[in-house]
Amino acid sequence: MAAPHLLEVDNIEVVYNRTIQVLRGLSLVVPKGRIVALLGSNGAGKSTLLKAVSNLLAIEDGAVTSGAIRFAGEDIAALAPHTLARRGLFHVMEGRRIFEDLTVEENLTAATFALTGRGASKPSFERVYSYFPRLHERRKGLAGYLSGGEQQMLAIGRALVAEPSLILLDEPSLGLAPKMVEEIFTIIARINADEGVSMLLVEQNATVALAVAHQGYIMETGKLVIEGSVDKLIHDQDVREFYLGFGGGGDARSYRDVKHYKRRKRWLS
Amino acid sequence: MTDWLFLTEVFLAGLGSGALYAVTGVAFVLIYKATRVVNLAIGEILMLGGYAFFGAAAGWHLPAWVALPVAILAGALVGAVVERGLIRPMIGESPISVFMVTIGLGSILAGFVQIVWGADPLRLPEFLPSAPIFIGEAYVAPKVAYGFLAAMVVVTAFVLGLRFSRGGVALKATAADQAAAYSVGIDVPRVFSLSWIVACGVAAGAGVLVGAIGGISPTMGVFGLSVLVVVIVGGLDSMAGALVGGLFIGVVEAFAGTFLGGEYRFLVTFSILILILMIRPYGLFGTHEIERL
Amino acid sequence: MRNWTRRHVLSAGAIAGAGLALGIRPLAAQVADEIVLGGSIPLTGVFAFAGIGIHAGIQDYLKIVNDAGGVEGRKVKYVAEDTGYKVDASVAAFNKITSQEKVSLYYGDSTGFSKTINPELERRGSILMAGASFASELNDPKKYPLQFMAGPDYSEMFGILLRYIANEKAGARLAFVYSDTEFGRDPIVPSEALAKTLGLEVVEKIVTPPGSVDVSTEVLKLRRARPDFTIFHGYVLAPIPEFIAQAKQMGLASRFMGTFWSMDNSTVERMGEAADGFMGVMPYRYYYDTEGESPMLEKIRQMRPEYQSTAYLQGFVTALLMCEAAKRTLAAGKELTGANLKAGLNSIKDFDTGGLFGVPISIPGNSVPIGRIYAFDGKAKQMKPASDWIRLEA
Amino acid sequence: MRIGTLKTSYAADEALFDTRLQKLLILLACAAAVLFPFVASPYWLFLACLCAINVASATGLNILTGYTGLVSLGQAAFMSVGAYTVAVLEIHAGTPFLLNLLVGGLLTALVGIGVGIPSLRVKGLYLAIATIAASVVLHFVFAHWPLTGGMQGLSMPPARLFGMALDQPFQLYWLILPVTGLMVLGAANLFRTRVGRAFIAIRDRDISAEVLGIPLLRYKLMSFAVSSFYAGLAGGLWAYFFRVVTPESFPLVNSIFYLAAIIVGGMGTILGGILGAVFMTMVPELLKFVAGLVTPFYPDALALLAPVRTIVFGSLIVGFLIFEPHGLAEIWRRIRRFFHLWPFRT
Amino acid sequence: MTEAARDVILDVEGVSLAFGGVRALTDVSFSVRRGSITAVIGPNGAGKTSLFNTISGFYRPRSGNIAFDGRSLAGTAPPERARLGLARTFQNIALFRGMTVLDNIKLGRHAHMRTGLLDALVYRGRARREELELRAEIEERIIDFLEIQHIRNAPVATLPYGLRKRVELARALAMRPRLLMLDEPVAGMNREETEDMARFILDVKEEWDVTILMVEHDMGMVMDISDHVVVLNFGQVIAEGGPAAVQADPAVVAAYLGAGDLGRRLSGPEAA
Repeated sequence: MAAPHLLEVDNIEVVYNRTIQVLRGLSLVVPKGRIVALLGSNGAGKSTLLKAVSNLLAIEDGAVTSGAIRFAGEDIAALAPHTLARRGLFHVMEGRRIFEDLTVEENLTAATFALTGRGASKPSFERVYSYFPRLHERRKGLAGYLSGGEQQMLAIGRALVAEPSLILLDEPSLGLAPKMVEEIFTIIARINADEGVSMLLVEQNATVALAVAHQGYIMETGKLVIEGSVDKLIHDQDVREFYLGFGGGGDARSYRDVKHYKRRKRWLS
Repeated sequence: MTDWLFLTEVFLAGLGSGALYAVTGVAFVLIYKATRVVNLAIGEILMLGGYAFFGAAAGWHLPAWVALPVAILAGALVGAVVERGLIRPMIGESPISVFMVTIGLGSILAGFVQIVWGADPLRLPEFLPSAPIFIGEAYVAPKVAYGFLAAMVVVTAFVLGLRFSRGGVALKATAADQAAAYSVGIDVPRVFSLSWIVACGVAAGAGVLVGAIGGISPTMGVFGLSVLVVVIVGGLDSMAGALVGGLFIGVVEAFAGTFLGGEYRFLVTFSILILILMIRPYGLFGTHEIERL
Repeated sequence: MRNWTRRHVLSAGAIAGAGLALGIRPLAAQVADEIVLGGSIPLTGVFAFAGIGIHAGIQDYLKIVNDAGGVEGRKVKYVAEDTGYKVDASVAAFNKITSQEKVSLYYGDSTGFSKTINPELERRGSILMAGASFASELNDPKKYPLQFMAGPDYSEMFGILLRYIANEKAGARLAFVYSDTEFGRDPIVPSEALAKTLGLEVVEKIVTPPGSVDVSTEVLKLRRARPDFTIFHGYVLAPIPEFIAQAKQMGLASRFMGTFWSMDNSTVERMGEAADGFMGVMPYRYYYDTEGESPMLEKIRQMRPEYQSTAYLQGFVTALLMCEAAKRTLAAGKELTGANLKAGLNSIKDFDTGGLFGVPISIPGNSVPIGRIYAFDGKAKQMKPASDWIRLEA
Repeated sequence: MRIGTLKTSYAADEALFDTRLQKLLILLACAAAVLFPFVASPYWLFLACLCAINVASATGLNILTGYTGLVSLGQAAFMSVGAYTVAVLEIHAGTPFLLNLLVGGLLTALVGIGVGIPSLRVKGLYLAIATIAASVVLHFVFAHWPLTGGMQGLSMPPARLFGMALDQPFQLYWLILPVTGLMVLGAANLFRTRVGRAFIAIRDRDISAEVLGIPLLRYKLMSFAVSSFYAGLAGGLWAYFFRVVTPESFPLVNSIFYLAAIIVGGMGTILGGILGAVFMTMVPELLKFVAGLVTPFYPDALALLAPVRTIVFGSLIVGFLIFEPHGLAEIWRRIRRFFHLWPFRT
Repeated sequence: MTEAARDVILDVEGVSLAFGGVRALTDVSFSVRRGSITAVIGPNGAGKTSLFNTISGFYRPRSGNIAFDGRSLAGTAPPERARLGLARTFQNIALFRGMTVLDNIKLGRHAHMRTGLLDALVYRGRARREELELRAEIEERIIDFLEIQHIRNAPVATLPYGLRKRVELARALAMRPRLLMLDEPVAGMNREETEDMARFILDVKEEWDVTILMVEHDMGMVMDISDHVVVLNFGQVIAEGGPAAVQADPAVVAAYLGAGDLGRRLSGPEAA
């Protein structure tokens, strides 16, 4: 591999509250300049992975118990979330998490803290407004009054202000109308192309995610099950059936039958 | 009772003590906003400020303009130590546990002050001009007037600073959503530390003013109880609420003390508190929902 | 951490166990004919400034007595416990001391304690008690037969002040400023009545909550009332100086007065500028009073060359009166029971306390209703007599 | 050492004390409690009574705060309601003391329900402050109501049993300890039933409690009622014990004391309330004892007692919250477990 | 009441719900047949949990009506609904962490017990009898059925995720439910655990005679075990019917895929 990987997740395990294991032996990489999609059902541990990468896990009493995560070659274990943001790893959290009591512009100002120590000149929000003209119109208004789509734009806009080399995007399509999803994913693809920012994109909406991604991983209950280029994924029978929603040949056995073979087990024990 | 001059004087005196409530309330709100900690030790930190001033001015014979910064620094130092030593380990615990930690802290500080300076009430060396002040014909005790001015300058600085500075944005962002603040690159632990340091410094400064007017004693922390009423009335997370609540409670106390008698002061303010809790639990200006237990 | 905690608890338990063992030990060995003076003394807490003086005063007097061979040949032993000026702690101390010693005399630290423990005193019938409280309520031999106080009660202090005022300025306007505590409210009602009979007018009564810090509005009230005399009661120091300072700034021409616990020289001195001219009632002579004959004061000055507080004198005088009562009881060949001790005390008539009280005293009831008005002299930094000794007729 | 427990019925498994060792320990404790007054000096009896009163009150607060999760800083004020009721009844009506205690408890329960009404709207800190406000109001009422003797308070005659006055620690011990014992037993029983479980459910997650069929307001008020009933009884015992009740007898600091007691002892365990109250009552005595030991070497030790006591009080709260949030009860549990497995594991 | 109506245990009719102007549910109508397993599916944020919360009584619908067993639930508080036989589990597990498994399960019976405060304090007579009966029933019916004997005295906080879900189910069963609402019963479970849970759900339906209404993301399980599927999108019902029919519904496919150009790139025939 010639291109160095911007992000390497190496065989990590994550445990919440010291008892509940969420991720088991998970590895993935994000090459420079690419969008990597991570797909999987609810509760599979996708958001947990992102929080492990941005070190926000500790806030929720979670911890990486083994394995390593490297960003730009450096182990992130000892780096606080804000330090990571200042080094160019920006996490756009699930549910947008904008500051509702602050104005749009103050939200962007908050993100300038990520530029601390980089000696950047006075930050300008022009770039954000050029991608999202709607935010410019509403820059003096409270962010809480924005629509869901505009809030998602603001969340991504904050990431742009921080000038990161890697953006972690957690479910940007969540709760948005299909048209808005289209619009946002189109811009995501544009940002990637124009700015050369790498992205790790977590989505349930596999279709749109694979439409913008270069490669993807699919995880189930804390483990990766399939990985590869987008091309490979969209031709995979299981992916088509379970994640893209194309009906197809049935599974080996139906859950309706579990009663019978499980029952047997019960008798035996 | 239509002695307008007298009413005006009472009102002004009420504003004077209300301003001290307001400035202490601001310190309280600052900590609450940043860390969601209800700091019941604010009264004791205020007391500590008064004693630190006494120690510097009467013990080391420093002039007042040196002793005041010493007192503020002492408060700030306590704030820093407390935040690192007691509050940081409690992150994630129930708000009530943290609140009890601050009660314990208050007790420790009161004991400490007693060991160092004894249990007797003390007077601070005079450092404010004592020439009587008249607004129109109304008399205002000079200390009260200067206390009011100082308190108002601080409160205004806070309200404006919070609204227009980048630091204000960091504070508000941290208050709104810690994880999100972290994720956009805000050094959340530093915001915590700074808010405690600044707030405790301010409280200590307020302690000097309060001590100048009423003397200092190890039981001075009771002042914190009135401040608690003020911030609940104004809204725990609202600087403007602390300002309005402080002045309001100050004036109400003044009138209650004058027309009902000093023993009614607490009764009246706490009755107002109960009323507010029943009809507007987040206070007049509070924006956030009630914390869940 | 865990280990530490456990070990810590265990060792704390061991210490507690040791304490238990010592506590349960039967009555401590006691020299057969010692007389025991027990004390619930507020060595700490808000009243510590007085408690420490009282403690020293009692000790010093007993030393004098014991050095001189004791009371009728019996030594007096002083056993005290700190109470922090809390009623339950005082009761605990009482129980502890009386369970370990055969106590005949007891010094109590507060009105609340005296009231609480009096039924117990009557039940035991073996102890005569006095204390730091000058509460009017306690000055009732029928209700509190085993109690006395080494001075006038609070109402009598007011009585002395009012008599002085009536002498100085007939029909004077008065203001009472007192704290919203039992101590503060004690003399107010009877004193109002007395003021009326003396032709004085109480124009304002100001109650302040305990621990009040800001008195500006109260001062406004005071200014409005324009009294000739303002009497503070129920405080030690705060908020008296602030009151006086603000009132003076406003140009109020009142004279300011206090009662026993505000009248110590060092307390008044700490009032700063406000101290000048501050007056009040005091049943004893001050430590530095060299006027006339006072062999006891001489002795005190020999023992302790530095200034001793009025609280010290109060403890000293109380111990003196207790020992005198014991002496008279023993001299009469009677047992040291509470009733006998009280009878001994009440037999005191025109008794010279070695000059501590300025005039000979009698104790027909539970108090010594004598006092004198002193005023602070800013230059000498001393309280100087402003009146002769005033004796209230029972 | 103990390897597991075998039980033959659900009743045995639902019993309060499930092992033979536990039963033996309880029996021993009861025997010790009966023998204690005959060997102890009045001072130790005094402390035992004081501990018992504090245990009763702390157990009540534990029901409300430890088990139901409603923080109250009004426990001392509730006690004052019971104490005043008992004093007034004793002075003016002369009714038998058990009746007085009961009336005191019930009246306090009513007051508690009144104070608890805001609990549906406000929680946590706001509720705690509402209880402070209630304390202030109650204090004012007692300090200014002629019936309660104003600032001077009330002095009352001792409790009487068959014409005998209960006025010494020895006699009061036989009144206070059994009442406290019954109260603690009642509290322990409460948490074996649906009522107690409902309290815990409200503490842990009140929304899901509602889905399980628990009416929140009703149970919150019930918790307030039980807790203040306990406080009222404890206050009544206090009144019989000290026989003088003044507005200053139950300051806010005492409410904090009870809260501290259950924190130190262990919130939400019956044992915690007992251990905490006893521990917090004994610590000042212990300090006094230590000060006595130190005095020969350091004469000022006694003068430092009060501030040191204040500091120790605060440090205990802080220390337990930070290092051992489950309190003494948890430490006790660990010691027990240690001996269960001993000598196979240490 | 018609035959068909008697066959319906839960009838949701025209329910709309809004939070400060934001619409969460719009005119949602469907019904649950007695003895069936009905699944509600839909993308994240489609309003499934809001729907559950409305049926539980936490949210008051802006309009519409919910009838349980022919009786309107309007104005009925959540505890009362529980007493009527409406039980549920929560998406993120709402067990009481401080209690043991046994106590958690016992709590489920609360609404059907009668012990009062005084009984409780003395623990004699009714209180004792009721508790012992409950204990026996839980042990013999529920704990045995769900195979959680080994953990019954364990504090819930120490249990792994899968077991907690099972304890929550046990607690719901203790409520004597007639309609059991399960909010994502197998979220985050592996195949093995999912199979166990599926079996329990089927058993509950058949052996306990309880109707089941569930929200679930695991399409495999939903399609296999449910009799009826309701699809929500943006707070509206966009499809309803048997699993096969729903799966084939173009509106459903679109809801999951997004219908724009990006999606078309993949769903076109050339991709297959």
